[in-house]
Amino acid sequence: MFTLTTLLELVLLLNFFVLGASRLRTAVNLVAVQGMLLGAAPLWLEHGPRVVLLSLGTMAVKGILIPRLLLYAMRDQTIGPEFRPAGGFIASLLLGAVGTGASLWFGGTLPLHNGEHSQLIVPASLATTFAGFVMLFTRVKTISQSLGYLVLENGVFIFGLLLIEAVPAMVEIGVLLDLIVAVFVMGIIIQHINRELDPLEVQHLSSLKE
Amino acid sequence: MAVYLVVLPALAALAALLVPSDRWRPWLLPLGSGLHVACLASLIRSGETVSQFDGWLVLDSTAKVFMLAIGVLHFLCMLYAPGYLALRPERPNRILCACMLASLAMMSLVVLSRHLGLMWVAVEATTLVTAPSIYFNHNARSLEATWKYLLICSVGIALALLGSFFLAYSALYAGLKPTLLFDDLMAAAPNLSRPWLHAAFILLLVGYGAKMGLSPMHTWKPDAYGEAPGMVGALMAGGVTSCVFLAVLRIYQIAVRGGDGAFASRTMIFFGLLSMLTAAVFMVRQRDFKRMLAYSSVEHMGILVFGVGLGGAAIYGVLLHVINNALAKGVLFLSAGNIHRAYGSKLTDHVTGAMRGLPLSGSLFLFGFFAGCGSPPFSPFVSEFSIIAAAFRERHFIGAAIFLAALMAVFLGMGATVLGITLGKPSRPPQQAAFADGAWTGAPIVLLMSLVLLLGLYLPPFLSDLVNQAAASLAMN
Amino acid sequence: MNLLMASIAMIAVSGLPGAVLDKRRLGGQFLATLFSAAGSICGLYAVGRWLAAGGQSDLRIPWTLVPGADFHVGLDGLSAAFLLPIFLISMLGSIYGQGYWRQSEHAENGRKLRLFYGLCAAGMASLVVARNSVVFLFGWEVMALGAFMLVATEDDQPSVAEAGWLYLVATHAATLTLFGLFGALWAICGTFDLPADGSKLAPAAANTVFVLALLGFGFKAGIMPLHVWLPSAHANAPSHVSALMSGVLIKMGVYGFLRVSSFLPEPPLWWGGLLLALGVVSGVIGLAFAVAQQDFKRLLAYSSIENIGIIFIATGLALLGRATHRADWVLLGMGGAVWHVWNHALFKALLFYCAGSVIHAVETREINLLGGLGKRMPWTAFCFVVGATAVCGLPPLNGFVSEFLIYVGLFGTLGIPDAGATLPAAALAAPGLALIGALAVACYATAMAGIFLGAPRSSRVEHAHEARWTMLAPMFALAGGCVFVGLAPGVVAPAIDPAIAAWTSAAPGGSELAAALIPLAERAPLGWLSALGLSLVAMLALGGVVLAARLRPRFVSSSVTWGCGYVAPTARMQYTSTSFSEILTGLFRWALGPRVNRPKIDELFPQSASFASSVPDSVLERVIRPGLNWIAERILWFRVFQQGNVRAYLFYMFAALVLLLIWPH
Amino acid sequence: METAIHLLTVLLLPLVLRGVINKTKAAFAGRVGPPLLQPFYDVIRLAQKDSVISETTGWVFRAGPVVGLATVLLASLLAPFGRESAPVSFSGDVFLFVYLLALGRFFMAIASLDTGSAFEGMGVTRELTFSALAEPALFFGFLVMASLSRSLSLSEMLGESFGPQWQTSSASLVLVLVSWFIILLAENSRIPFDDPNTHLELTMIHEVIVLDHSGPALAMILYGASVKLLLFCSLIVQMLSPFDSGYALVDAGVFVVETLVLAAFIGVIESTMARLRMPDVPRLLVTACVLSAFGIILLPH
Repeated sequence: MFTLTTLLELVLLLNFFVLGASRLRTAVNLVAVQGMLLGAAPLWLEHGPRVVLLSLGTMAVKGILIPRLLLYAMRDQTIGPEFRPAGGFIASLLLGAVGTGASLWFGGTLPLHNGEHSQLIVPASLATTFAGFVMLFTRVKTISQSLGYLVLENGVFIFGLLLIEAVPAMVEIGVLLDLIVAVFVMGIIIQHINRELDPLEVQHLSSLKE
Repeated sequence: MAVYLVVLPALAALAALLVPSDRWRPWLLPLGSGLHVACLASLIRSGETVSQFDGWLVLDSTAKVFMLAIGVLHFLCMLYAPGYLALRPERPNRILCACMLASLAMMSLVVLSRHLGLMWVAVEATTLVTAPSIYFNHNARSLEATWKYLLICSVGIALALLGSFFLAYSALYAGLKPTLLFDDLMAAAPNLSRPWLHAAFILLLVGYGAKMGLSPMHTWKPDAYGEAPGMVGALMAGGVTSCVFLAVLRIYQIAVRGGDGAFASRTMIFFGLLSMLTAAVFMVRQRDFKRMLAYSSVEHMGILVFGVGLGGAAIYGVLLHVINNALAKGVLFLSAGNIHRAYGSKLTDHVTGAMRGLPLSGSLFLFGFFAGCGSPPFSPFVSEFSIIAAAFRERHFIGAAIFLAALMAVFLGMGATVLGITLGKPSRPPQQAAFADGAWTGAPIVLLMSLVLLLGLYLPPFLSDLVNQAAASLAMN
Repeated sequence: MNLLMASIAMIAVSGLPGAVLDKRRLGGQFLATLFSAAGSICGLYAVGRWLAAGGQSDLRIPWTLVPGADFHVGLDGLSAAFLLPIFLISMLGSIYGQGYWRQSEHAENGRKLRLFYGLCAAGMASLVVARNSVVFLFGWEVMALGAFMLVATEDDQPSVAEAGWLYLVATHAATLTLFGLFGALWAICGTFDLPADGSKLAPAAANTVFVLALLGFGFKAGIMPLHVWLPSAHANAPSHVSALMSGVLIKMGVYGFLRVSSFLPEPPLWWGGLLLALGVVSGVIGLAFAVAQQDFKRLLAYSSIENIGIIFIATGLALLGRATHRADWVLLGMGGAVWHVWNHALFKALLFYCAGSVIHAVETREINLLGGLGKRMPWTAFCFVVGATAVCGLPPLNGFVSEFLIYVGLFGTLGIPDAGATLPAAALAAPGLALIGALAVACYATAMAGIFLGAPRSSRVEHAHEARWTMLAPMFALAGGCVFVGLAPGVVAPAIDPAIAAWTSAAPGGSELAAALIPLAERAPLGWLSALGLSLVAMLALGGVVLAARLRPRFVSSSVTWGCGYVAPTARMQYTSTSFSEILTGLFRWALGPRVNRPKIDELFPQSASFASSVPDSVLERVIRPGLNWIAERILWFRVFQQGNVRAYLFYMFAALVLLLIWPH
Repeated sequence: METAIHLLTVLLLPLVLRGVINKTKAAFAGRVGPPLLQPFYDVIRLAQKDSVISETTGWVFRAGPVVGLATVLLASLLAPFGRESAPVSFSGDVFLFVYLLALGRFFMAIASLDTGSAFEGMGVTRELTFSALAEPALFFGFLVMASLSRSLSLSEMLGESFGPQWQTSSASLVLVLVSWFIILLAENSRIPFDDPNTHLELTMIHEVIVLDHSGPALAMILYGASVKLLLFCSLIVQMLSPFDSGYALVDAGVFVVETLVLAAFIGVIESTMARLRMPDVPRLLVTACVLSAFGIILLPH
């Protein structure tokens, strides 16, 4: 009943929620949920100790570790809880919808292996990647941009599901490791930004220009 | 044996973390880098291709050329480091030293790795490792520069990961065992599924192009190189971008072997010329000479990619240009660092008469500029001239004309800034006598400059054989 | 050939010992001149021996730099013809530099100057003997960068830095054009050899190669539209460097053009015609600018543009000769061109040395502040008169001989000696050349008067003193050279024939044209010229003796100049260079565009007013500088893409990705 | 024998020409005028006088007149008088002829500038500019002559009688004749361009150049100027005379008579015209250039 396709549909839904979220804290939690779901996804595809270990690791990292890092980085921030995307909610939601439509169409064009996996994987990954991009374009604050990066990373991870048996474990771990370190460094920088720069400037971070 | 190239610097990085005193730690840098170069030299002298971990780490002739460029530049920059860090006692340099050595390790890994996934991990690692070194100056501007560098490169590399997965899937779709090993992919290339390969090539090109600083993904470069210390700028402009260029080269090989050669070569030529024109446009009336050097790096990446797009005889020029560009960028960035520190400002309206104020760094900066623009007695001329000649041979006349026009426009923009800085009466005597031309901060640049001059006049036989072998192995169309 | 390469190496290294020694002592200075002189003499001997006896003229060393191009140098007629002035002028320049740029007076840039002087001279010599384009480009750029460092010697003055930058832009544009030219040649002919195999060039390719060569080498030669860098570079460089640049460096542009045009097959008529037109325009407009200059080194620089125009007229005639297969025109055209290259090297270097000794004495280049220097610097004045007479092409001296050959050649296009194909249009260049000659007389008479004759116009002239002997010796050597070549052209002619033969035989199918070439001495009545020159000198001597007898102090009483009875003439009443050129500037107003700021007197009792007029270089000030500024303003708009907004940067990447994905492959 | 006649003509005829011109002008003005041989007496008188030399001048001032005279005498050896060829003639002597006159002009200019007075500066600027405009016209004429006579030597160019040429290409010959006559008036500072015996500095060109010379130097200048006048007259007379008697003496006599008639004609021109305004002089010279340039186009090929 709870097949991979429905899981992917849930993930797509979460994309919209994250795009529409008005409070930063809810956005982080939503991304955490999305991470958990994706962590569990490999179980549907393949069985074996390696896969279980892998999915547990992913769930731990994407679901728990990274959100904690972001919340820790956010804790003494002076930026208000609410965060409005630059173009306003409706615009980013619309963009999200258009993106999902486009990725569904583009997914269709790419010939899918008549694999046993659900037809939804490629479009879902493209949609999530696009959602990540939309967040990167529209959100102003550093925290939300790193969130956008995380959603983008999830999109890429979805596509990774197709190749679970192909890509060796070592590379999978490497990818996860890089993700952790990336977010870790981003968190440190966000902390430094909040400490060094006054809030106004944080908004725009555009002193370096021609 | 080849893995030592990665392990040695990594160990040195760890050691750097452990050494407590700020005064002794910088001396680890030349040590680590020196070991790396010594090991590389012995590998090159042994001559044959070294392969380890069943084909995952391979040191073939192309890898040797890239390793040589990165290794030599890194060693000379590390020679420069102690002198530089001694002048900056107020900044703790634990993270910087560690990051420098770690970046060498990661760069070696990128050059050696034949598995595209592993290569992706290494490239991501270089980004994460160089980010803190940009933030060395700990002021608001360098913080912003680091944030932008990290964000743009990470997004780019995420796309590259998606591209790698597309590539693996193209093998899966074609009924082969999905693999990311370069040799298997090259073997299976002709019957990879065409649309997946096409999409993969585009994603990988845009992804790694962002890391390499090709226009329009170059926007982080002026900020990052502008705010990083000269030494870090040299390493990034000469080392990191070169090793990512090797990644792009690998992908281009697969795309051409996979039958998508026409589109791939046209895209590469387009990106090459676009980067050169962007560099030319943004160098006009540039008031900050470090940002100017960043755009010069964008231009030279454009030249490399343009050369690869041409193929044929241009490959020899491209491989030689990797080495020449690394050395020339080393000279320019290190001498620019000296001038910046001595005059306390990067803006052309505060800095004039550098050749009189700082005789050594000023003249090295001026002759580095001549070298960068491809003037004959210096080595970049050889590579740029063979690329132009190849452009004519491949009958890309319009491309060659735009290439020459872009070179002239870059010369006009860059020359106005460089001559504004070097000629004339010194605007302000160097802040402290300490920042005048020292032995330790001057000798590495002189070594780099003499290498640029030597390679411009005479190519040692071992190097020319290496480059010819590499060019032969890369010769596609 | 090995001796020649050794001498080039010696000249290249001539500056190094000086650079090492302490900048106070004069040791470095003597060593530099010693090396340079020794290298030049060996070089001259080697070329002389080759001209006389022929011998080994090729040297090929394997060189792994650019695949397919090894270090191949050689000596043929054309190279020998251009090597002689290089060695001669660089040697004399180095000796002149002893007195003019003494190390003790110019401590901080003296060593730099000598270092790059040697490198620049060596670069010129190596590019002339280069037999493949890579070695040619090496010599070319070493010369160009060396000359830039020489021009920017006193770069603490803003005008010098500006001149250096202008020169650098022009020379780099030339270099990039040459990159394109030699790249195209390599792509078409398959090899880097310099006298490439012209037969592979289709007419369209030959036309592109011709245009690229004209642009690339025209920039360095300073032919009219591409001359913008020349006046400011020559004016701001130290005088013996200006002499080296004007006498020899711009001739490298001519050599390059001759070398490339020598192997182009079947030159169409419009090539020669274009050169003739460019030559006449450069000559006439160049001199119009020269007359209007107030800085005498800029005047000499514009006069160099005029002489380059004359050389291009002769080259155009030679190309027409090859187009119509008339050996006679080729002989006279190429003979006139090469001979004028030699003559110009001699008298222009002499004039710049005189200018140098004047600057050394009065530290200014303003003609309007000088006057009356003839009495304080008699020898420099005498040399200037000899140089001026030679540069105007007046009979007894060498300028006349080469212009005579060009005239006979141009009149030949009317089918004068033998009724072959006639090109009356080409003959129209002859009156152009006459106009150039007459304008040169006007220009140099007023320059000579402005500096040396009349009463001193300012206090600067009071403490002027004659130049040191190390400066006068090269001047007398060059003056002697001008007189010798003028009075004994027959001796010099045989040295030019190999150059003409080399130029004609390099073209595919040019050998039968080369066979029809007769020695220059037989074609032109050089014997008559020397006879009449000697008789003119005899008559002058006789008249001088007669007049001297009648002007003995007994018969002469001196008084104030007879200004029609005006008893209190002041020096300020004399004509200045601006007033000398007022009529001519008016006639050429359309080309010169003089800037005159007349005082606007509007109140009843006008206060003190000042009048200033200047003639800036119209191509530079009216076309290039405003053009580049306009483009720069437009380009600055693009900065909107780099305004620091990360989100925009990410959007550029996304846009690039989407565009590529939907691009129809 | 021919060279003897030639030298004799060069020695005596020039000053007679100047006398004839003054005599004609006097006749027009209803005056008796100075005796025909007055120029001879002037030259002899000046040769014996002492000279007054300004102290601002140097050796250039003294060398000027000598060079002026020497160049003109040497040039006269090249020009053919009557039907015989000139004492010295080789292919290309036409260029030597023109450039010798230019050398003379150059040294006369710097000599007069050596005095450092404003008047000489005025005269030299005008003289050099106008002669610069006159040279191309001369060369266009020589182009026509050379292509008609197929030779570059003055003697062959102007030596033979012009009978046949007048039939075939009379149009271009007329044009060249007119333009050369204008050049003659300009170069020898006759009325339309410059008034030889005026003393208002603002209007003088040639006279003001010799303002400061005195004594024997002035004599040389006077004699040199007259020889120059003869040379230009010979150019035109040689073109006009179709007559070829074959005897040296008879031809020389005919040449002398024709030159005197031309001198009288110049006198007539000077009496009937006033001096041109200074800006009009370049326009007239440019028209002379254009005239002789059209001469080439109308040449029969």
